[in-house]
This record gives sequence, structure tokens and C-alpha cells, in this order.
Amino acid sequence: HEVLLFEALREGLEEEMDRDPRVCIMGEDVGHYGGSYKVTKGLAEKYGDLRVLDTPIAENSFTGMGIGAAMMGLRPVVEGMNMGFLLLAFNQISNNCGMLHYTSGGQFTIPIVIRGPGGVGRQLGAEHSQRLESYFQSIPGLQMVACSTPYNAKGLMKAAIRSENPVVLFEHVLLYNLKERIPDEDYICCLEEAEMVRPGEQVTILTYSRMRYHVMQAAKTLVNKGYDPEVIDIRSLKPFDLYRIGNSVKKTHRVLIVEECMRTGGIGASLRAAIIDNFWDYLDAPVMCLSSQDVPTPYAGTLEDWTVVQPAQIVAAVEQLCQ
Amino acid sequence: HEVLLFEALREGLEEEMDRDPRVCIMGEDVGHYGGSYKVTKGLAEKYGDLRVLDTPIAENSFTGMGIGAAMMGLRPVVEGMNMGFLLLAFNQISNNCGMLHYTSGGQFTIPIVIRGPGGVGRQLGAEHSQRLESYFQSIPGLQMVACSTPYNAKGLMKAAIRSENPVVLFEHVLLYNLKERIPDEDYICCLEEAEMVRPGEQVTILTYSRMRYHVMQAAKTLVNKGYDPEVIDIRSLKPFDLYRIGNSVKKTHRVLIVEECMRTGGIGASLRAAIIDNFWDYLDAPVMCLSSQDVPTPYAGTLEDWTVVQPAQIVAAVEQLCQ
Amino acid sequence: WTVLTIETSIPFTGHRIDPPSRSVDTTRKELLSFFRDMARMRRMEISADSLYKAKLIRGFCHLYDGQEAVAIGMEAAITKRDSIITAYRDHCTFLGRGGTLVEVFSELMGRRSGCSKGKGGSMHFYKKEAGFYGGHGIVGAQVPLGCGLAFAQKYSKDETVTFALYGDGAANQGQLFEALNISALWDLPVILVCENNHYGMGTAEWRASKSPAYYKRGDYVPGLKVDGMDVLAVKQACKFAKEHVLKNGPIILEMDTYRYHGHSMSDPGSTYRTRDEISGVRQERDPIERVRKLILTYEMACASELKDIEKEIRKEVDEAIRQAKESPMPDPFELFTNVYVKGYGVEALGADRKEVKAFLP
Amino acid sequence: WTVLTIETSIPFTGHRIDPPSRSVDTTRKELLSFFRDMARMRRMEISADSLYKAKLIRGFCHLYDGQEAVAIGMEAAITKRDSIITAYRDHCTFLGRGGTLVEVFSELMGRRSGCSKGKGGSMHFYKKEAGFYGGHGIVGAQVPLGCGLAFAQKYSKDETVTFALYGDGAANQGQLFEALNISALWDLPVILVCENNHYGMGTAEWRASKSPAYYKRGDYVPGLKVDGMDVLAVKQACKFAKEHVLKNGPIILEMDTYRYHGHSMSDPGSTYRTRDEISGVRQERDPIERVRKLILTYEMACASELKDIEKEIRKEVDEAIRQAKESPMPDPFELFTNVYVKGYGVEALGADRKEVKAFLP
Ligand SMILES: Cc1ncc(C[n+]2csc(CCOP(=O)(O)OP(=O)(O)O)c2C)c(N)n1
Ligand SMILES: Cc1ncc(C[n+]2csc(CCOP(=O)(O)OP(=O)(O)O)c2C)c(N)n1
Ligand SMILES: [Mg+2]
Ligand SMILES: [Mg+2]
Repeated sequence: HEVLLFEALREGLEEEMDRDPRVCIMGEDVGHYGGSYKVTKGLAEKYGDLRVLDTPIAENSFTGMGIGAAMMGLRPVVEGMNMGFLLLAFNQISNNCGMLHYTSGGQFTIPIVIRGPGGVGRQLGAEHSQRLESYFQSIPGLQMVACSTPYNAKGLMKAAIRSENPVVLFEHVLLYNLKERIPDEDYICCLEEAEMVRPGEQVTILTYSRMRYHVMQAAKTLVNKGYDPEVIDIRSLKPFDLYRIGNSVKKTHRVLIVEECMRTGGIGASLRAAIIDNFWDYLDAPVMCLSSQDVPTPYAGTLEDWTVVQPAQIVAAVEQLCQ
Repeated sequence: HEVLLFEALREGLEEEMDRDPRVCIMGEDVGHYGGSYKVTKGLAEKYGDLRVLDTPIAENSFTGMGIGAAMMGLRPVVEGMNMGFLLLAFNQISNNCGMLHYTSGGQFTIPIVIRGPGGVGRQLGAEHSQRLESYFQSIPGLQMVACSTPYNAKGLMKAAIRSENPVVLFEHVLLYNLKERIPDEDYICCLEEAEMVRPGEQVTILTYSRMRYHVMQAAKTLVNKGYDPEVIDIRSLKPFDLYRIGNSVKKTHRVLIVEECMRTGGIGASLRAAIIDNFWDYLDAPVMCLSSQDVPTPYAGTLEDWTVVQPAQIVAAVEQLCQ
Repeated sequence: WTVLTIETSIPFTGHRIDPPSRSVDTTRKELLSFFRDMARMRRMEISADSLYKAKLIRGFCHLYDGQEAVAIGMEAAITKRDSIITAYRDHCTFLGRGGTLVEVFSELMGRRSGCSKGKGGSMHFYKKEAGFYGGHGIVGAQVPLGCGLAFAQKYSKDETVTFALYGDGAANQGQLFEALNISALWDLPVILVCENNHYGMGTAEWRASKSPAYYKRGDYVPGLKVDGMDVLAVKQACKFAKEHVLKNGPIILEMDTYRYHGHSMSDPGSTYRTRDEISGVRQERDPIERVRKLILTYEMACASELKDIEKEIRKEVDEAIRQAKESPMPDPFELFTNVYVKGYGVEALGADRKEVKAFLP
Repeated sequence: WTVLTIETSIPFTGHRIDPPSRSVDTTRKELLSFFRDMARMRRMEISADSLYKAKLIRGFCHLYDGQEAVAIGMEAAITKRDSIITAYRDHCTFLGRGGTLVEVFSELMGRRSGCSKGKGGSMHFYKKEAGFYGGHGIVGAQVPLGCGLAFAQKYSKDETVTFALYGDGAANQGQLFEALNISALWDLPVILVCENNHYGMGTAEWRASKSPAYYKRGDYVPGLKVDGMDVLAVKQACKFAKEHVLKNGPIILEMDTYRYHGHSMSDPGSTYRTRDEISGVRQERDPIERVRKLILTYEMACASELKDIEKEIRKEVDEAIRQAKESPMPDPFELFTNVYVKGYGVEALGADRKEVKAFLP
């Protein structure tokens, strides 16, 4: 059946809530209002106020409460109305989501999912255009995935809920209305696996979330120009799927990373490091990385566009790499 | 005169407080108690309760208050009793320290200094062994420096206070008692400059903070083995001093980074990326990076030691690089 | 008729404090200026709505219509040396501080002549020289900043005060309680103003607050409940509060108010409240109509004179929009200015401190 | 003498609630076990102090001596199906929940047989099967977790409750106010227990809290002030609180208590308070001496029998230390276990999900 991405997320939630009575949802306006991006629409009616919980605007403590509930065996899905607000909950996410399993010598697990929209788009301005994957990536014990299609949105949501590890699921403000036909049957996506988007021979382009679409736009142009790029959506932002990534590098010997993070401290920097550590000998050219500019996201539309990587830059980078 | 590192920091604070009546200090137990690492000892007596402010345990809001005060022209120095506690203030640091200058189109500056001890050491356990430079590095608009000697501790403190930008000054729990003779005259260290620790010809070792001492221990062994490493303390964690770093790379053609951050999302990853982007053509070998393990810091002493890079590993890495 | 004394709509309710008198002094001049200023705000917000629908404004846009009396009453009690800080619903506060309509519309449309050069947008208006400290997008995070401003005021022995505004939803953010405690300990001249419009996005106050008596939420800090639809009551309360905090440290003012629009432009504003509720407030409590009635009752002006004022305002607003539309989009290089303060010989510090390495497409 | 009724030292003070009676039922058996259990805690903490001085314990080590009555009185009122969560001063709470001395000393010395395998240390004791949820190093951050535990209890209709403990310093953390509001809205069975030992590190309560009446700090949430040095008062209050929260949602208990030691091992504990103050509390309010006196007054045992108990305890503690010292240091590979839950065929996920790439020197 055909669904929009936000509906796919909702299906994932609903199926897991049906499957496992321990799954519950908390966040601001997730209940009666149905979620500001409609991801939880209708769920409060179906599951009641004890399983779909509207919270006050208190990110730090409702995230903490989710973690506490997870320590006791529930499987809470915590929504950051916008991912950026979870900066207020950073301590809980870092110290308790990420490290409690360790500091307790394995006694407790934290099977929580933290999810919500992030990324640059719609002129939402500086605070609402965060790419928290760069801030969160150093947290040990946390897994991070980014969805980019209705198919993988649903599959990753379901896998994240079933995981015993704390998982952050990144959604993107600009992708909620993507449409796709997805299977009617139950399926999940492996949390730790990258997704082959377009097989190719000449250069490996690694990307995720919204930048996947800028890359695919560039790929079209590149193909017209006679290039044959391989496009991989890395999906798992921590840990990286170095198996699939490695196979591609061994084939193409050239890598371009395209990310929406700012270049300092982004996912691209860590990914580049991992590739150099593991596949240096296979590289015929420096690993390139295109990132957003190191600036707060400006409001004005023209400036906002210049903040993130545009398809033309990707085309140019590939041409340079393949010289 | 000869001072311990924590005394050097105090001297820096005191001189700037004498020089500029707008400088004030806030934090937990910084006043009557004198600071848990004695960095502010005696200052409350000298400057009174309005300039040296004991706060409740409320990191998020006293950091916010420091930022507010800075908007109005004060130059607050905010102490994180341990840097790790500032995870609670992440939102204020990211959105208001880092971005307010930008979102206000330049109307406001935030001349605040945020400082405190961090790093692995003394078996302080997971929450008290954070290396927040990896979490903070993506924040646009923030400058970050790490001190490593009494000389640069004082010089960076003074420069940070005088800077119109928000500066995070990282101190290290294990370095407060380092002793050194420092000038009697007024001096500052440039915030954006790396420090040459040991000139050499064969390989560039980039490091900072406590790892500088592990590197220097390794350097001794390496010299005995006939190697000639150049050691640079990068000091400025954001932005990098690519001028000095570049000159070294152009000379040695080999780079080893030694950091205390965890390898995922650390300073090393960004530094490696910057070197590859800027000096690829000068490299004769892959840029190597030794980082802490991607684990919460365990309490047990033996495990704690294994978490961070040890001198023997540095020696081995240099030998491999110089093969 | 130089000074006129008017009763506030309802008495103030105090918490740990004796409330001020209901009798408020005012003048014809003041009431007419209240009328004009509030009507200008109203018109501005309604035009912003149209511009949004025409896609000239994008992103977030939180309108203040319904709440005008708070901004105007507050200004009437203080000077520009006092400070104000608020959240994202900030257009009218900016205007109240002396900002211009052109700056407002330019910023809303992301133009160069916007008050933040088009880089801030709707949620980031500021006016430093008039004591307006923004304009903040993260719910509640402006309150510690506000307490910090008050600290700086005390530090420099200015005898000025700070009004830190936040909503009923924000009232549940922990940082408010932290900052209030510190401000009380340090006796800071800060007034926490809770603009209770009864909804935080789609959530009614009682669903987000166990105790929606926000003027009491400071517990050990005194509070005052004010009819925020009555500009004279607001003025009286703010005057009272300013005097109080200079002597005794913080106070909380709860302004009982209402937003006519939805939360932001994507919210129709009618799924979590009834249309009757909205129209009831419009009919019975509208802050502009209240002043219009006063002016007419006391025969300070006639109905057609007020209509004329409204017509003038309409023109003024249209003219401002026209000018704002003419302002160009920001220069591309503005992407890199104001990240860091100048002083290194660079606009923005990239990986390389010597130079920005940014290539625009 | 099966059941004996004893008056608490002082009456309870209630906030928005009628306090329970001062008359507490107890038995000889209970009083003797209180004595033994508190004496064991005291001895354990004092031995930890010695081990720290001998450098066998490193890092942080926050001792609980002086506060024993809180842990013991609380346990007497509840079962192991109820949950407890606390901060870093957690050794005795762990013991109270049924943890063993060997696990305590092993963890303190970073040994394999520690309750957290030596990886947590002093601040990270847990005992899942007995409802002890730690042991947390960040001031105040355990309270939202505790409220979350209570949420899970309500969710599973367990009729059990959670005691979330924090200090007078922690009482100023915003997350407490947030979590309390949510808990009140959701009617959660959570008891917030403020262990007011009057200092947060070097800061006296009144220097950190404008209102140090912590039992009232919940504002709209009821509270009870309890003599935390009187184990029977603590028991009575906790029983009362448990019943209350199952029916009515949260309550705050303020336990008036005292820590004899400095904050942690690096704090001599005498720069911000007088030695007289400390010795005064020891002489007049010591929780163990109070129980000793009761036992002697009611002739439930003679002085020498109590001395014998103390001697036994001393042996028990020494034996536990001996055993703990024999426990080996953790295996190097433990560095990588428990980062992620198993399930991918790897212990820890590195950059490469197939295998850990870690080389130890
Ligand atoms: C920390 C944070 N959480 C959530 C949001 C999203 N958000 C923006 S406004 C708002 C409602 C705030 O309501 P209130 O404080 O009553 O102010 P009002 O909008 O009514 O003026 C929410 C939830 C945010 N901006 N920041
Ligand atoms: C968020 C945070 N800030 C600061 C600290 C450092 N710190 C540890 S304990 C403590 C004092 C806490 O006092 P209180 O809550 O009264 O508990 P007590 O130690 O008296 O049991 C401080 C400031 C911390 N661990 N976490
Ligand atoms: Mg509201
Ligand atoms: Mg205390």
C-alpha cells in the first residue's frame, strides 16, 4: 500500500504497540493533538492516555522519565517535537540513556526510542534546524539511525522499538510527505545496515536523510554526463556499516560523503576517519566530504539554501574526484 | 615566579578582575569554598559577593544568567564544577552562547568564558570523566581552547576573558598541580594559536591537554630509538590553527593525532578531516589518530587506564607511520 | 480633564503580597495612544497573516493579536532603560519598544533591512538600544537570560529592572524555577511575566500544569494576577512590580490574556478550543475594544475619529510592507558574518583561521 | 511485649496535608534489627574511609554515616517490590535493599565481584531484583528517573511505589520541579524524599535555597517534615506516604538529617560548619544512639548485648573487606562489555559493526 513517510512512521508505531503492550509514547502534543507532524495521530484515541502521553514542555524530565520507565521494562518512544529541543535533555540522553547499562555492569538495559524531526528546511531558523546527530554521536552506548524513505522509516521505527539498546531515530522536516508503496506484511529494517540506493562502479557517495535526495538529483546529472556513481544511504549513523561501505570502497576506490551536519564535528568527519582507518589502501583519491557551512541556520530562504550542500556542488565534487 | 597550574588560572582571573570591573565569576562553591579545585580561592574575599557568586546547583540557569549578563556587557566567567555537569546547560551553550550573535544580526555579543575541569583521571567514573570538547565542537560561534601548562593556562584564561566571543576553556583534572615558572609581567596567549612543544623533522604529533604528557613521554622513547618527532599542542580546539599545523605537515609529511576524546565524533576526527581537506598533497602516509575507546569511563583503575591512549601506543603508532 | 482615574476590570489577586489599588490614573493622551498603538499592533499581525498566506513569510510566525494590552501596558509603566526579554511571539513587543514596522516586515520576509538582517526571522527580533533583548525560540530559555540581565542591572547599580516574559506552557520548564530561586537569593530586580493565554500550542493550561495558578507558582516569591486584557490593569501592575523588585527582589505577574490566532501559522487554533470560546473573548474582553469604549464613554474622541486613526494605521502598515518588499534579500556573504565577532581579520572562522573556505554554488 | 508504641522525637509538620500520628508501633525484634542494621552501615562507612586513606578506594566516595535512619526507616515501611532510587551517597541504601558487604567493598575497590563489576564505583550501586535503581552521579538527574519508575508501576498496575531520594542541594535543580508537575498530573505513586543534611558540598542550605523548607517546595504537592534522625519517625512517614501516593499521587518527605563526614573524601567537612555543630548532632540526635537508648530504656537488651552486636558487626565487616580484597580486578575485555546490549554478535560496537577494533597496550 502507498503511504506518506509520516504515515509509515505511524504504522510502525501502531504495529509495535499492538504487538507489545509495554510500548508507550510520550511527548508534547503527541496525544490529543496528534503530534505536530502527525506521526502519532489517532494513537491516543486507540490506546488511551496511559500509553500515549501528552507531556508539559519539560524535555529534560520527560526524557528522564522515559529512561526510568525503560529501566523497569517499558519500551517508551519519546518524541522531541523538534529534535533541537532535546538539547535540554542532553544530560539524560548522554549519562542515562548512553551509560547506565555500562555503569550498572549490565544490570539494566534502556530500551528507549528517542525520535523527532530535525534538519535544515522550511526556514525554521537557527534553533529549529539542528542536526543533533553531530552532538550525539560521541555518546557511548547510543545507537543512531536516520530514516529517508517511507519504507525504511517504518522498518527502522519497528526495529528501534524492538532493540534493547537506546536508539535515536532521526526524521527530517522536509521528508514527512514523501510517498512510497510499502509491503503490507510485517517487516523491519536492520538498524545497523546501510542501504544501497544506486549501484555504480566509479565513485562511492555516502549520504543519509534528506541529502540522499540532493545526491540523487546530482546522480542524474552525473549519469547524463557519463559517470557511474554508487550511492549508499548509510542510515546507521552509529555504528557505521563498514561492511557495506567497505565493499563499495574496495570497488570504486573513491569516496564522497555528503552530509547535512556542519563540517566541524559532523558525522562526515567520523565516517571519513573510519574509512581512512579501515580502507586506506583501497583509496585512489582523498576521501571528500561536503557538509553544511559552520554557521547557525539563517532564516532568510536564500541564505538557508546556501547553508546546506546543493546538487551542483555534488556534481562538481564527483567530477573533481574522478579526474 | 613559580606556580601550580590552578594558581596560574587564579592569577589570570585576578588580573583580569583587577583590570576590568565587568569581569565576574559564577559557579557552585566558587566563593566561600574557593572552588573545588581551588581556582577561585580567595577571590570572594577580595572582590565580594557581587563579583564572585556562589550559585545553587542549577547549571542550566546560572549559565543562562551568565549569558544574559554578557548580553548587557558584563564579562562573566562561569565555572562548571566539573565540565560534565554542563551537559545540563547544553541548550544555553549551544543556542544562546553560540548563536545569539548571529540570530541578532550582530547586535549582541556574548563575551562569556565557560571553564572547568574535564577529562579522564582519578577514577572519577563515567559522568565525571567527560570530554565535552567532542560534544561542543559543532556549536557554531563558540571558540574552544584547552590549557595544558601553567603558562598557557594563565595566558588563555586572560585572552578568553578579553575575547568578545564566547570561549570554552577546558582544564584537566590531572593537570592542576603541574608546576612551572611563568613571567611576572602581564601576558596573554593567542586563543587561536597552536603551541610548538618540540620541533622535529620526521612526523607531526598533534595533541592537547593531558595527552600532551603522554605524547612527550612517548617522544622521549622515540628519540632514544632515533626518531625525531615534532610535537604540537593544538590548544585551540575550534577553530584549528591550520597555519602552524599546515607548516608542520608540509615539513614532515606524516601526521599522528593523539586525543583523549572517544574516537567517534572526537576532535581528532574533525582535525583529520581538516588536514585532509587542506594538506592532502603533502601527506606521505595516512593521517593516524589515537583516541580513547568508545566506552563510558569505567571506575576500576586498570580499566580506566585502558580507556585512554598510553605512551606505548603512541610509540608504536609513530614507528608504523615512519616505516 | 488632565488626569482621570479609572477602575480596573476586576481586582488584582495577590500571592504573599498586598495587591495594588484598582484605581488607575490615566489621561486622554495616554488612552488615545494606547488605542493607536494597540490597533497598530493588531493591524500588523493581521497583515503578517496575509503575507504568510501569500508565502512571503515562511517558517514560524507566532502572532500576538489578542495580547496587545500586555505589551502596551508594560511599556506605559517603564522606560527604555528597563529591559524586556520574551519568547518567539515577539513582533509586538519589538514594536512597543520603538521598533519600526519596516524592520518588522523586512525581518519577517527575510530581507536585508530586517531588524536582524533577515537572519533571525520571526522569533528573533531585538533592539539593543531600547532594552529589548529578544526574541527567543526555545520555550523558557529566555527566562534565565532575563534574570541575568537583571543581575547585570544590579551589578551596575542602574536602578533599572527586567521584565522576562514567558507563556503558560513555558511555566513548567525547570529552568524557570532554578532562575527564580537564584534571583530571589540575589535579590535581583526581575519581574517574571507569565502571559497566560491558556494554551501552550494544543495543550490547555490544566493539562500541562497541575497548578495553573501561575502567579502562585513562585511559591515563596510573591505574585500578582492581572487581567491582561485590560491595559490599565497591566500598567498598574507593572508599575507596582517595578517598585517592588527594586526594593525586594523578584515577583511574578500572571497576565490573564488570550491569543486569537492559532499557535503558529500551521495551527488553525480551533481543534483544542471552541470557536465560541474565541468569539466570546473577542466580544467581551478585547483589549482594543475596551479602550475604544473608555474613550467613547468619557467622550475623549468620537467614533469616527477612532475609525480615522485605524485608517491611518492601515495606510502606515501597507506602506511599511511596500517598503519592506523593496528591501533586497541578504547578500550571500552575510551567511558568514556574525558567526564570530570580528577581530581576527576574518568574518567567520572556519577550519582555517586565516580565511573562510566557503564556496557558494 | 509484642507491640510497643513509641512517640516520635518531635511532631511531623504537614504542608497541605494532615500529618500522621506521633505514636509509632514497633517491637523488640524490630528495634534490635534497626540497631544492628544501622550499626552495620556505620561500621561499613567508617571502614570505607580507612580504605580510602589506604588508597584502596579512589575517586569519589560519599559516606552516609549520620543519615542511616533514613535508609533503615524507609525499608521498614516498604517491601522490595517498591523501588528506591538515589544519588551518589548510595552505599547504605544498597545495603538496606539487601546488598552484601562484599559487593559494596568490591565495587568500592573496583573489583570483579563488585555489584557493578567494578565499572560503576561508589556512585553506581544497583540491585535490580530488590528494586534498587541506583546510584547516580549527576545531582538531581535521578529524580525524573524515579518518577519514570513510578510511571511504569502505575502502567503495570502494580500497586507499588517509588521513593526518589535527593539532597537539599539537589532540591534547586529544575528537573525536580518538572518531574513533580508531571507526576502530579499523572497521579504517579512517587515519594520525593529530600534528605536535608543542611549542606550541598560546601554550601549551607539557606545559601542555595531561598526557601529551605523543602517539604513545602512542591507548592501544590503535599509535604511532610520528618525528623530523619529518628528511625521510627521515618518509618511512620514512609508508611503514611506510601498509602498516600497510591491514592493521591506524589508527596514530598523532607528528612531532617546530618552527614558526619565531609561531602566526599577530599572535603574535610569543617570549613563551612563548626566542629561544635557536628559534635552537637552526634551527642543529641545520633540515630543509632537513639535506638540504643530506647532498647536500654525498655530493657529489651542490656548494654553488653548491644556491644556484642557491634563486635560481631566489626568482624563481619572485616571479613567482607578481606573477601573483597581477594576479588580480582576486572578482566581487560570488560572495558567493552555492557556498552551495548549483546545481540549483534559483538560485545561492543565500534566503527565496524562486525567486530571490536580495540587493541590494549
Ligand atoms: C524547549 C521547547 N520545547 C518545545 C518547543 C515547541 N513549542 C514552541 S511554542 C510551544 C508552546 C508554548 O506555549 P506557551 O509557553 O503557553 O506560549 P504561547 O505560545 O502560548 O505564547 C511549544 C511547545 C520549543 N520551542 N521549545
Ligand atoms: C549537576 C551536578 N552539579 C554538580 C555536581 C557536583 N556535586 C556533587 S554532590 C553536590 C552537592 C549536592 O548536595 P545535596 O544535594 O545536598 O546532597 P548531599 O551531598 O548533601 O547528600 C555537588 C554540587 C554534580 N554531581 N552534578
Ligand atoms: Mg500559552
Ligand atoms: Mg545535602
